[in-house]
Amino acid sequence: MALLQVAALHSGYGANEIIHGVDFHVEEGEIVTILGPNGSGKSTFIKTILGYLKATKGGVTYRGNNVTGHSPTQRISLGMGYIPQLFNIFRPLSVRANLEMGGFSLSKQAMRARIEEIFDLFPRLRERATQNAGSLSGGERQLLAMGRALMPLPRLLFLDEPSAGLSPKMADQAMGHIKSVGSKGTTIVIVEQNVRRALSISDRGYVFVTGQVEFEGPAQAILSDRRIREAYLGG
Amino acid sequence: MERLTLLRRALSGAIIALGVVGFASAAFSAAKGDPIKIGVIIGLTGPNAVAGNDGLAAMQLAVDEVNAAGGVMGRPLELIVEDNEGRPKAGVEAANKLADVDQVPVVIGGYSSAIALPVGLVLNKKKVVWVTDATTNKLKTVGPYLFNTAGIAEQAVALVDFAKADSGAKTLSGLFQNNPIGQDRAAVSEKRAKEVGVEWNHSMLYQVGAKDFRAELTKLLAAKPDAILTDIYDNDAQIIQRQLYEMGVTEMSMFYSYNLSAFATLPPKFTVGMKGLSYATSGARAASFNEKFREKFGRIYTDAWAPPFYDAVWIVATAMNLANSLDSTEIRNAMWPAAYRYNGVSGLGDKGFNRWGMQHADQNAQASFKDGKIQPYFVAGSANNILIFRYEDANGVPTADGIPLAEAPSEEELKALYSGN
Amino acid sequence: MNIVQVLVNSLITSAELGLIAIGLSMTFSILRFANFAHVESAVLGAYLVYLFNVTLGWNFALSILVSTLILGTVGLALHRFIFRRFANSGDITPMIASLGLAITIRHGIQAIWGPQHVVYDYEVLPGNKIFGAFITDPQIWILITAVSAMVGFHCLLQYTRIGTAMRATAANVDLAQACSIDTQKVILLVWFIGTGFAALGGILIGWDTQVDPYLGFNLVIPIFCVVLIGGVGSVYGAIIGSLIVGFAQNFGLAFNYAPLINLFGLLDLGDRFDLPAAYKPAITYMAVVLILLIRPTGIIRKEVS
Amino acid sequence: MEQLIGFGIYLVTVTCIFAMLAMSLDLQVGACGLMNFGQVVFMMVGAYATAIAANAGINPYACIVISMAVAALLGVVMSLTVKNMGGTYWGILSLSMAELIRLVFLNERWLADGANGLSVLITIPYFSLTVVVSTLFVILILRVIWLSPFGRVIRMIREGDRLPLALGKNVLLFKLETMAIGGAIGGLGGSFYALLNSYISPDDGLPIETFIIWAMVVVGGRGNLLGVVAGTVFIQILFVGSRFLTHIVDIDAGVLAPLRFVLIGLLIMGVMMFRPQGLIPERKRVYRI
Repeated sequence: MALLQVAALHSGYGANEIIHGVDFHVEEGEIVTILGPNGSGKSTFIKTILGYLKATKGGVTYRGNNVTGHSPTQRISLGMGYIPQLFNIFRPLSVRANLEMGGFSLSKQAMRARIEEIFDLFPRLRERATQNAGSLSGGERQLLAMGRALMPLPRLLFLDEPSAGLSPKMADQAMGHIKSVGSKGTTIVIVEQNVRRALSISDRGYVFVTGQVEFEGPAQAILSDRRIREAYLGG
Repeated sequence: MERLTLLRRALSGAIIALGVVGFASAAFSAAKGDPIKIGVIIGLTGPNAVAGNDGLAAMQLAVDEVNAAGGVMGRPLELIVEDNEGRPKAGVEAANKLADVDQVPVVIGGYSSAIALPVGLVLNKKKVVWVTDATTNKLKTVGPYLFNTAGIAEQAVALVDFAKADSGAKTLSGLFQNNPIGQDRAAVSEKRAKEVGVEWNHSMLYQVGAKDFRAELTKLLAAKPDAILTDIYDNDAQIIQRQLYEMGVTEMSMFYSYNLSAFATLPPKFTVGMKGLSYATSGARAASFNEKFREKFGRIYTDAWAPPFYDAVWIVATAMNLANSLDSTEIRNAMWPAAYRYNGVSGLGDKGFNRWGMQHADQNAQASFKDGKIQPYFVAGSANNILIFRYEDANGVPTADGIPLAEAPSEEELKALYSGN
Repeated sequence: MNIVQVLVNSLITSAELGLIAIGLSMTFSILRFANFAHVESAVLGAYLVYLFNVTLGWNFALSILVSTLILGTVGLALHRFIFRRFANSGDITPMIASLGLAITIRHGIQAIWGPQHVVYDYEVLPGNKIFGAFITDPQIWILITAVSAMVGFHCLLQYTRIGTAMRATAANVDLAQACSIDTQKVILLVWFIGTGFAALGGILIGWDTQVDPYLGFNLVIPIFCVVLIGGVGSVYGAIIGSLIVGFAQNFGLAFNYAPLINLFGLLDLGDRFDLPAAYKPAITYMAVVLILLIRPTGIIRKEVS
Repeated sequence: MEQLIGFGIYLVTVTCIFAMLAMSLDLQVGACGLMNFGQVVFMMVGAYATAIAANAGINPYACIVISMAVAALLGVVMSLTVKNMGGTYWGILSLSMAELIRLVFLNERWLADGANGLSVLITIPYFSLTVVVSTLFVILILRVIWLSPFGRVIRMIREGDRLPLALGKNVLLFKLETMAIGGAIGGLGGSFYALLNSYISPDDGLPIETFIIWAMVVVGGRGNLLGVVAGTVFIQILFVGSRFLTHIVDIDAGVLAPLRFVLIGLLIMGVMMFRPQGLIPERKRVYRI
């Protein structure tokens, strides 16, 4: 059984429907990338899966539970994790407080232990533990966002454009971090515009166009398909 | 002038006698039939809510009495009450409604000049009689349908004289609310002080409705004037007095108030020795008004302008009876004789209008607080505690503005008065 | 001029403004709209104390406690029945709704208790004399409460998990939800504390002065000025804002500007240039204009996403 | 009957004047996102300009033009303080500026007789008709502005400075122009207000008036001229219509007066709760850039 199963999903903002019937699934342990041009509904789609937007039709099944009507908080507590695109850290809070918020549902002891583990994973964060998150560099913010999201040990992590606003070198580093997180057993869904970089660490990919899935297949297949690249992904 | 006063005394006596007969026969003559409606525009909500509700209560009291005494033309009098919300726009809206929809011949109300003026302008355009108790000198310019049952600002110089005579003050300061009446009071008091050779320290104008007057009071006391004139109303009076007391001023005899009744509900210790002017000066008749007010509403009024509102209703009712008509111009013409004959509860009872429809004289009684109650007060060596302002020339002869008219001025005369408009 | 008295007056003014402003600043940052009914809650709380303390004859401290808790609960009800539905309607719609609510509360109070002021069952005494200045017991209580509130809010926000969650929710609601913070619970808590605290502020101001239906109406603009001078969402900003306004109002009137206007002896234009008391309200507005022109997001610059 | 028509004409006139003020605010808020909490200052300054000019013997029509010019200039000055200030921050800043101006009118008796205000003893022929026609003209102008490229840019600014800046638009200039146009319309309304009441005082410029104009805009529907006019009519009916409660309910006037406001407050709140976008909401369009 798939970890996440989405069937014929419709959603949007008010009367303005953006997602028109998307079928989608993620298997345990996979890294899946959602690709597509600007305005194709990628972000709307994952916001619906996470419960920030209401599905108007269709359903979302996660670990066998129908979570279609759940609030974001409920879904997070079931083991979903989410790193939004730009505003993905609490800027006025210290680095440590950010991590504490990430592990809000954990007990005090578990939290302390988990923070140490995150610090071990990203040592840069330990150096900056008491600093305000707003004062971090772009790359450090990405690390913190990741660390924050990993605090409750999510089984399925959604990343909305993790390389947005990063220099190529830092974007590569970020992808490296994602891959290493994935290799430790977390299932990951990435929404990306940067095709090559994201697909290089992914198992499978979906191509969204105007709110529908235009193509679905193994990452390598998408990467090597010139037709798809030229039509939708700008080479 | 002597003859005039005598004549008026005699007339007043006759009216009082008539009044007594009227009350005696009230049981038989209570008004019947369709009520005659007159309008009221007053601040029942907003910054003037306390004064407005006091004024309205006084009017309701008068309406009850008018109706008990036979009503207007044998019919009961009824008030259509409109709230001016403390906003000029709302007052004008109410004036238009009363004039056009309810088509009342007379509207009573006012308080704040910023509302009384535009309302008066609307009502004059529509030839509806407007009886107000606002105080700005500008009321004179509005038009022939405007009457005022309280003294206007230029008449309110008595307090300076009182303070000077009583305390021998060399320097005076003022604490006034920052609105039309307060600004007028400040200007008039300062002018009068200079006329009588007293140094005017400064006028402190405070924001109505504020809760923190310590900065103003600290500065006021720091200047160390010999006496302080105040024009404070309603809820502000309570806080100001309390904050003075808390700042160690436990004896208030340096304060002279234009509106002594504002402090009447305070704990006695806040008003120890405080002096000022009382507008309900007409002896037993005023005392009886105060008593009736307390009986009917279970509280005492704190606004000095409640008695003139009571008088306004009586004058209007008398005028309507005299005119024996609901035509507003005929009622207007009867306003002068009605006020000339009527003996009021405010301003010594003498409510005669001058040619402008303003009070020909302004009479206040000197009073002071004793055990939290307002008592008549006499300046040392004086047997008289009534202060009268009358428009006079240098020889003490009343000028045209200082003469109460027993009959309405002619149309030509009125036209000439307002020709500037 | 008695400078100590001016100083004491400044502190009291600041504390009175600050008491209500602290709650407003916190709720503003999380609810994200200008709640004009906040200050009316303060007045309602003050009237409830009058009801308990004077009409029903309860103990004063008990009245304050019960009234504060009731108003906190009223805050929850306001959220549940009115403001919750504005979650996705931006900041202007709930602001106008709160304006309607403020009008309703203010005049509801007048309909029940009348326009005349009421006072608590408390004996007013001349203030205690300290260094030549007078300060009364209620004023000391106001200062104590304001300082405790400041410390309490600081500890709540900095050292407790729920406080950090409040700051997190204020900074980024979506992300807070992604952290499995129950933001609905946080918002309820903010309503409870914010409204309850407004009530406490209103009660103390009522105790120090008096209670009338327009208490809030006359305070609402100064308090919004204080909050925005300080910076929305910052408790410290609210404190600094109220100190600025309190000191400016009192010292602004007390000061003789003659030396300044005479350019410190270069000119001789007169020996007294005081700010007329009529311009006292202008001091707050001048402070708003000057400070916001220099720092467009208030003195404490919050890094909000 | 004649008098009832007179009352109708008065209501139409005063509603038109406030519709102008509301549309002026809507241009700033609904279109450009400028949270002007000092809107009433345009009316007050416009009315005072007319009063002062009229007392100096200037032709009534010239007075109206002067009012518009002065208020437009004030709009420009106010816009200079916007910079990149957040909505409510500038809201309080604009309120403060409006109150400072009102305090000057209130306290400087040499300028405009302080709290006593100024009488305006001039009239123009067919006054009410002039007001109605002017209102229609304002609606037309604002409609044209709304559909013009200028209108599109200021609506873009409403959603944030970033996009228009990225497109190379001088955001501050657009805000300045919006405030100047808004000010001129507000000044026109103010001039008519002074002529209607024959009087203007600082009490006409209290902040409460701004909040009532805000209620008109938001209750009616931001960003929709028809909605704003509907909101003005609605609020006006609330305030005037509720006066007729006196004829229906027989309770003491001192209690009825605050209850009338309880009703007004509840209705404003109710409209917001059940029609959060206003009575006639803005129709959102999608523009391709």
